[in-house]
Amino acid sequence: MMLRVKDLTVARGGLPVLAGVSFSVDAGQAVMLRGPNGSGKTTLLRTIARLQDPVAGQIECDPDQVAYAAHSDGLKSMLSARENLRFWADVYGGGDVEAALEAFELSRLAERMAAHLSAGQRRRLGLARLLVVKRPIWILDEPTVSLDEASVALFANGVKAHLATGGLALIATHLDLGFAAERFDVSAYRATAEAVGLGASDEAFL
Amino acid sequence: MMLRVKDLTVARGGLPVLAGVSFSVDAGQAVMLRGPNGSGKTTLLRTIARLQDPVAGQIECDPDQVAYAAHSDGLKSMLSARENLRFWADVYGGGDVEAALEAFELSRLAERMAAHLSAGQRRRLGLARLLVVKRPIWILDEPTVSLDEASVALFANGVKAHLATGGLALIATHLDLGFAAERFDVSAYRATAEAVGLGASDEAFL
Amino acid sequence: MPDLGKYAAEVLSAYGATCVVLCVLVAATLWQGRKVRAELAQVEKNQDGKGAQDG
Amino acid sequence: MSIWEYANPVKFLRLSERVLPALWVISFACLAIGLIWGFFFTPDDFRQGSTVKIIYLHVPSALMAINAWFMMLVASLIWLIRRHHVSALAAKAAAPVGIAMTLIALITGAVWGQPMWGTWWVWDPRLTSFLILFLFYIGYVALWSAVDDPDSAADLTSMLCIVGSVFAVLSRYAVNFWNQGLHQGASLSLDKETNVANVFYHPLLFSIAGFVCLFLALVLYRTGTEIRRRRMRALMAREVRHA
Amino acid sequence: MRALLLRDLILAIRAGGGFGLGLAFFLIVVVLVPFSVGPAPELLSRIAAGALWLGALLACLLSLDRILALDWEDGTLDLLATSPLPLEAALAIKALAHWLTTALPLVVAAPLFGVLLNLPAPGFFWLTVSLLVGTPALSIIGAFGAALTVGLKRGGLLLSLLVVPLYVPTLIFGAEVARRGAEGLDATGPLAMLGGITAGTIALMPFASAAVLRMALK
Amino acid sequence: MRALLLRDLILAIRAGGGFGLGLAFFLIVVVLVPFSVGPAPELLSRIAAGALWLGALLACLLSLDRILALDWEDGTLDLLATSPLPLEAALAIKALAHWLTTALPLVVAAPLFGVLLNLPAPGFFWLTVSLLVGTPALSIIGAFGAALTVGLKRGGLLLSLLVVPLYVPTLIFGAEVARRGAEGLDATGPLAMLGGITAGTIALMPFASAAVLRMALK
Ligand code: HEM
Ligand SMILES: Nc1ncnc2c1ncn2[C@@H]1O[C@H](COP(=O)(O)OP(=O)(O)OP(=O)(O)O)[C@@H](O)[C@H]1O
Ligand SMILES: Nc1ncnc2c1ncn2[C@@H]1O[C@H](COP(=O)(O)OP(=O)(O)OP(=O)(O)O)[C@@H](O)[C@H]1O
Ligand SMILES: [Mg+2]
Ligand SMILES: [Mg+2]
Repeated sequence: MMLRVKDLTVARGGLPVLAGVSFSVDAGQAVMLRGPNGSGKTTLLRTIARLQDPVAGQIECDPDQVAYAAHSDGLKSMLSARENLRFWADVYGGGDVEAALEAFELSRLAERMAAHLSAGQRRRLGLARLLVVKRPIWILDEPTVSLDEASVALFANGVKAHLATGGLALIATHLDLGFAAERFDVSAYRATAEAVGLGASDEAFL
Repeated sequence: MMLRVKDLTVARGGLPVLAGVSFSVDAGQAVMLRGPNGSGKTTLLRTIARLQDPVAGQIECDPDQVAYAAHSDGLKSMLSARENLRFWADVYGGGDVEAALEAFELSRLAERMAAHLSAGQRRRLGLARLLVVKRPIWILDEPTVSLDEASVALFANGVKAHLATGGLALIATHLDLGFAAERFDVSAYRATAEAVGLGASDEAFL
Repeated sequence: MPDLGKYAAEVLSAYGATCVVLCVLVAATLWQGRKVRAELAQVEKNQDGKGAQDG
Repeated sequence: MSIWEYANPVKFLRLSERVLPALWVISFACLAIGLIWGFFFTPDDFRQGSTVKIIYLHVPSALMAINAWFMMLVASLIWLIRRHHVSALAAKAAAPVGIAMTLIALITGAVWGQPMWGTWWVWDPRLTSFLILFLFYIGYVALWSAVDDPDSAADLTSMLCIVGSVFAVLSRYAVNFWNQGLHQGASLSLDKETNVANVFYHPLLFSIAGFVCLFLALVLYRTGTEIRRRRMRALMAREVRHA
Repeated sequence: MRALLLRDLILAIRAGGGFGLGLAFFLIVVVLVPFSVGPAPELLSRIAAGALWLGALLACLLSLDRILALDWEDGTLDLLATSPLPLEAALAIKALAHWLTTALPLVVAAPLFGVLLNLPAPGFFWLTVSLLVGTPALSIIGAFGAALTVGLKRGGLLLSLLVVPLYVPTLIFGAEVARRGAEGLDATGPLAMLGGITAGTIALMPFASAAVLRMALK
Repeated sequence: MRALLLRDLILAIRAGGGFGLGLAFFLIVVVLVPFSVGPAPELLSRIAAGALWLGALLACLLSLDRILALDWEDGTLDLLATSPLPLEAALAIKALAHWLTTALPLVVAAPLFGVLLNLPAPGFFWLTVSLLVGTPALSIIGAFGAALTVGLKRGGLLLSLLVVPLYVPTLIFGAEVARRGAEGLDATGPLAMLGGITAGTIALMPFASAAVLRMALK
């Protein structure tokens, strides 16, 4: 179980954003993706989760092992917290909904509709989804946005437990998540003018 | 120019969340609203901005002096950054769009459609709106979500400049914003079961 | 039973349909009322229990 | 003591608890008398034959369908002006009853139309405006169920009811204008009524009284249900928040 | 005020949702009519005026949620409500923008599509006039409906349901004008009524809509 | 798979957008037809079958964006695409849910509404049969259109525009069946064609839709 990225070039809106990115994450390891706003973290994560194609380079990881969590949580406002989790548990086959609610201190809110949760409560519910899908590779885009300190600690515990069971995590964030992890700064890989020649779809016109 | 709140009770979904909140913010002062997720910061700010009615208590501040910025930035994806700002400048009468773009380092991105900005760039554009509306009272709900450190510093400078010209700011946040400000913790005012008798619309049924 | 003549079908179906609609309405009303009453009693009991524990 | 006392849910529940049993009894009694008398003991009309018996269902339900809307209008105004919760909930409770009444009027009218006019349905002004009323009812109920905050649901539906009433009246005139001369006097209903007054009149009165009481009973009972539902919501919200 | 109007117009054009699509939907309905009722020319020419009015009304109806839904989703509406612009004015302008981008093109196109349905010759003038006088009422009433359903998830169809009964008087008089016109009868009576409805709604509805919107934003 | 179907059904019922509203829109169109073409019963009975098919088609059309739009907006679609459920199956199920919540009620209600438009007696049976056979094709084709326009802001009208040409064959044969049936002619020929179209789309469209959706999510 590992995630390896080699010489990856990713594009957004037809133009490469990052070029020549290589790194790997082993089982039990977490890597923080760092970089200023607009540097291409989201684009990189979407590419690794196979939501878009890379321009060049390889991604070695089984797409069936990946759980991706973006900024929007995929919650249905009209379903209760528990129903939301149950749905994802069913789609991914199994997963303990009650334990996930417990882990993010949502048991008390389990019957409330997602529309009636505060920003941070919604976010916690989105993270609880990761626990029910039971995938070893977590790819997370700014997971702790609008969480208070206690909730960030809950999240950190969740990640640590995940790593302890042999999972791995790749997390884009600007914040300190309260646990030790390797950092990987994407700003070093900003695609330069030359890199544009690498095959993004605009290339033919340049 | 000041904002004074006396004995305020605010409700969400028909039930009081905070009761008996009193504080005041003077010209040139910034106050940070603190409190765990779901404690009622958003509700309080919306009430002060007159987007919802208070259950009890007074809010002393001229609604025509208030600029409110919520989590959603009110940006139109299909308009460029500059067009978005120009619209708000026109609605509020005047305001220097170029200066605002400059202040949040968006000049380079001015022609780009808001849909094609990264999460942090969008957020910066949302904050730049505050500079063009030229209102002395800023009411901000988690303004620095998804901003990197450099952008947080830009924001801090913006707030300081605003305070220096006699403005005031009330900011709900979980993060450290990099400038000294008084803190106000709402968790002390959590509405208790007794406070429910104060006139929220559920009261009649309890 | 009165002799309804050639319009028997019409008259009877009008009465029948009305009866059905009214019965459904009354039944649904009573059923919902019962259900809500029971649920409310349950909720109230829970809260009383909690209140006692809290002291 | 003012009538607004009963805007208090608890007082209202207590009152309705006392009144309801009598109301149920009266309404079923009146309905039974009116309908049995009408159905078994009135002669056939010389032109309409036995179909005239439909009048005991059709006219009361049509009356109640309109009156239910009127009641909702008044309750909406009270809610908007005085913000008494019970009146908003009463409007909510009345709507489904109004729908049922409209439905009965439409069905019995259609069944009656087949032998009388040779067709189930014509776009006669009265029938048409009834269909529009039906649409208003559906929209009103749909709006109630689409908004989940009870207070704003009450606000929005009240405004819909008021604006809708204005447009309902407008449509009534529009429809009259529209079908003028195109439709040959289908409403033999009116002169029939005056012609055969007495034999049919008395059972009809009972039937109307029965429908009125049934309507009141249903609305009172349903309002009670809505109040309890609202109370349950309030309790649960409090429990979650203060647990 | 000008800023809001301009922005709404730009958005309608740029988002590809404005001019073109309402018109396209109108065309769709007009084209589908012969497929569904059959191609007999004499039948088509009898229902032409009505079908065109119905098509225009549906095209308006379906673009109503653009009036407010987008602005609500991205938070613009909250910000507008706290801005110096009175909500009544904002709603009137938004209805105007809707009329300019959706209804006006329909009015212009209706005579063209009339050809497709064998509209009788005198009908063209009256159809255009009736649409010109009637469609502003559709936009204004639509803004009311949009305010009622703002913030409801997938309010789209609910919006139609709520608005259609309100559209009935306008449709009746509008179609009546067009139909009488097409048959060569006098159509000034219903036209006056139509004008009255439009004037009344323009004068009163923005206030109702603003009141409703304030409630909905609570 | 069952989880997805169930969830979609629950959402359709709970969000108030399901059963009721498609039906209500159908009723609306049916009611508006006489207002626009006039109340003459003999004219109405000639266009009844066509108007009913058109109404059902429009009601389907307008609820199409519910198939995917909501799931896209809140990110569910991204997550579904990275889930173990094949996208083809997910789309087929979503089309099925759409048919169950929108089209099936229309089929049931169509004969009732036929009464309002003076549909001739033999038409009732054929109308129901033609709708029963034809509407699954509408849902499946609609899912394709929804996949094409997913993620486009206010894709609603664009969606209609793209889907309508694809609906034309279904409408032609469906309305033909109902019309012939109403006139007492033999309708088995077009019915067979209609069945063929439906079977073909069910077999092939989910693959096209899934391919399109994968591209759209890029
Ligand atoms: C679907 C078809 C019909 C509908 C929707 C309908 C609707 C109505 C309505 C709304 C009223 C009450 C008017 C008022 O009180 O102001 C009414 C009254 C009445 N209808 Fe009908 N009607 C239908 C068919 C018929 C038919 C076929 C007949 C008999 C031939 C009929 C006979 C009457 C009579 C006798 C009254 C009482 C008249 C009065 O007291 O003013 N209706 N109908
Ligand atoms: N459609 C587009 N066309 C052109 N450029 C685009 C388009 N979409 C995004 N970009 C640009 O691509 C870059 C990378 O965006 P991305 O969302 O990956 O950044 P990010 O690292 O996630 O930033 P943040 O921390 O702000 O979320 C940004 O500079 C953005 O402006
Ligand atoms: N419609 C509703 N019905 C009942 N409770 C609600 C409703 N909407 C919100 N709440 C509750 O009200 C409380 C206050 O929410 P609010 O959004 O003000 O919190 P917050 O302090 O802004 O939290 P966060 O830091 O997570 O944004 C929360 O506990 C939330 O669950
Ligand atoms: Mg990002
Ligand atoms: Mg908040």
